[in-house]
Amino acid sequence: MDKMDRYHRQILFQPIGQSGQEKLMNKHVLIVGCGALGSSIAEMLTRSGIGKLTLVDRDYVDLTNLQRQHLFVEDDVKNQIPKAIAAKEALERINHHVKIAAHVIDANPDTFPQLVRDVDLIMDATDNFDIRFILNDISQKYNIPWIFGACVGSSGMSYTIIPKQTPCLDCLLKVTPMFGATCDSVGVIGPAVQMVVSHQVTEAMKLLVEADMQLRSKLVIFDLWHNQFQMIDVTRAKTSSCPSCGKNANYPFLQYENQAKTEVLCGRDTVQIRGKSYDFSLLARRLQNFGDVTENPFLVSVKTKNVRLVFFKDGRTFVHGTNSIEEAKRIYYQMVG
Amino acid sequence: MDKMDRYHRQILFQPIGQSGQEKLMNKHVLIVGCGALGSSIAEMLTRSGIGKLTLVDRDYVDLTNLQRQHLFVEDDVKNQIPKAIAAKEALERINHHVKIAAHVIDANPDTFPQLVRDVDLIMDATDNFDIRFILNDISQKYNIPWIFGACVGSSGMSYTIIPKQTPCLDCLLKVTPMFGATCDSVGVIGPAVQMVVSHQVTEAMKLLVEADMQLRSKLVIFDLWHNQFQMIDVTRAKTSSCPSCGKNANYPFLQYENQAKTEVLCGRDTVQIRGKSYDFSLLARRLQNFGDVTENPFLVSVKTKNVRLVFFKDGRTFVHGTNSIEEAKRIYYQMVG
Amino acid sequence: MINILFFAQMQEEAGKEKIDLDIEKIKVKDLKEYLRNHYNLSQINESMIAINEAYALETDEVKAGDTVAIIPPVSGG
Amino acid sequence: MINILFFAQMQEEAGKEKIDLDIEKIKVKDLKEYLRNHYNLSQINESMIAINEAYALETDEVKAGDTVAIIPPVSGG
Repeated sequence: MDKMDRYHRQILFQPIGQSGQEKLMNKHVLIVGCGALGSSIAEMLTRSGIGKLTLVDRDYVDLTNLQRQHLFVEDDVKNQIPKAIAAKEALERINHHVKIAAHVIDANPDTFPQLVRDVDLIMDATDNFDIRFILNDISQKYNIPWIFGACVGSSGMSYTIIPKQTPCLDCLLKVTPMFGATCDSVGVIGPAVQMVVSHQVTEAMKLLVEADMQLRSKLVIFDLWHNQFQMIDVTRAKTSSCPSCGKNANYPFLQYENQAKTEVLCGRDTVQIRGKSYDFSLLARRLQNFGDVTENPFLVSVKTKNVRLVFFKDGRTFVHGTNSIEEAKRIYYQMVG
Repeated sequence: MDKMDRYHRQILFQPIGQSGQEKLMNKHVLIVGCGALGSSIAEMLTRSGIGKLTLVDRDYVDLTNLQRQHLFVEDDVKNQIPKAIAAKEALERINHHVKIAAHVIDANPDTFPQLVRDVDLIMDATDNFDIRFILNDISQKYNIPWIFGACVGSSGMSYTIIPKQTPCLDCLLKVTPMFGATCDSVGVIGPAVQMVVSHQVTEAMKLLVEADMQLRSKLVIFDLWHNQFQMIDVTRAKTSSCPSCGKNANYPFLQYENQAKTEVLCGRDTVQIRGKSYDFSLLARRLQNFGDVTENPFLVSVKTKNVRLVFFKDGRTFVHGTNSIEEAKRIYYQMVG
Repeated sequence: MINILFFAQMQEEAGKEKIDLDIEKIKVKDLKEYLRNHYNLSQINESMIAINEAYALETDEVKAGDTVAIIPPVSGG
Repeated sequence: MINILFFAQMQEEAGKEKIDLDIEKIKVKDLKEYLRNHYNLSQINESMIAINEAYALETDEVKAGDTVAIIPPVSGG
């Protein structure tokens, strides 16, 4: 049976057709994050016959992931398989024609330049704003479009960012958010995830088959439980002085002094993260979602079943109870978003 | 680890919470059809921790399914596994707590009464209007809500039908459509499927956790490629004289004389289907999507790679090249929708 | 101007996904007739019509400024 | 009446997903101030504001009949 036969229903869709399918089969997409959004984006693109996928994720499959992360099964939890690896194996059973590179690493300004080599499009499937602002600068610097996606509760949003054309994430948000809501802080339902993915992947397909005229151009936001849906015209947000996409862009989030830095504190079963400095009253309120919080004028700490985090005024955080930088970052970003 | 831990992110979502999760774990959903919509509905409900699923589908996994039918892999195609069985096996690897009954049969007025026993909700994942009108009558007769869903190309729609409250399918459509567009006639892209599923499953969750106040009440329709989205108030469509949901309902689509009937013509490698009688010029035009069409005043015939179908004026159709009623119906409905 | 949106298979038949009609007002029934004649739409009779996101009856009137959705029978799944 | 829609985590903080404000007109900046004070919204300063599905600046004015979406930073994925 011909390789093209399997895509027959997609080729029948006139805006793709035979020529669109051939373009798709020669494109390379980087998916940053392989959790809820990432695994479903990867599945849809694999089924559609994308040429090559690069997956990057620093985490492994956990029991609480199964409620919404579609490629993973109970055995992956039992065997603690890294998400990028579990995803790659599942994807290869679905479509062996797709080339899949899986990296169990931290995507950051040091690793991104390698990851984006030969990449046509970057899909955002991350879970915190630190990485999204880095990704936003990488997109501008290397001139690769990226598709923002995020969800919590029954809400989600997506927006397609084309360097030199649309407003970028920095234009949209103006101030870097102190916290972003995460699935760990306020929960999430599966359909909200899949709806964000559907928006992201449709936009990806338009870019990959070079149907740019059909791009949505607006930011989409929805709330499935409360039946709200909006498409927001964000043209006005574009800022000519934007440090990420403006005329004199200097990509601030790729600069060393603006990055969260981590180090293992020897012999103390503790990782130190240097990040943003938080407003303590907001921080204390937020951390109550995760465990017992204590607070004094110098620090806020939260104790969960397995770890204790201590946040200092100067932006340092101790994650006690682990020697793994990957695990410390995972827990830290689950809490601060 | 506690069984509830795996649903932690869903319990965190306040409109579900602990009590919603417990309700969900005691509910039974029937999914009619296990293709693109059905397999993804089943996956989302299984991950969410539904109590029991009943799957019904008469078909087996085909190579062209893999582009959009999320539970299936290349091995299912190689081994020609029936869809309901392949789905059940995949779902059990995802969440062994969910009870899954899989039936490889034709859902019809004879088999439905057994299938809907103890069922709280019926999910439409079918691919033709004949079965949807039967399902609509079953829903009214047995007082079980159902959630309509359909997609082709980059478009899709969904609507939640509650017996005795909302307009039913018969109210909405007034005339039974001669043809419905199918993925086989005009193609489909994966995100359109997943978006319909997201709408259907959110509504299902609201019903199952008894948050009826949040139901959408409107018919949702979208086109992802062309960035259109509408929520249509259909209150006015409700018809008090409707034969399916009105005061004197007689469930016409459950009556013998209104059903498509099939029989194998002995020794002729042919199945006869008695269905609607078609407008020949429209039929001939439509069949051109599928193969070489010839026409005379008495019949229209279409020849594909493997079979030949002959449509007679009186509503009979011969499917030449098979002795299987299931296969004949599959091919027939792919063509007429 | 009346803004008409075609969904699903209607787009292929019409050759476009939306059109603007320079008409002041028209009954739904007559609009269907007009579209059938000008755009070769085989399923317009079986389609649901919505005016400004509300279900419309044959006798309803469409006015300039309205958005009309033409929703043909879709059965893929 | 101004119709305000809260998305995502804003709903839990506000205790509801939408409110109507009986105000004739108000600047976006002042609306944010009002919402922060009356609804205990910790992230209103970091939120995007849209008036009738268009991105709004701090100095824009909201008028009776407008729908305002409050879109907080969402980072789940």
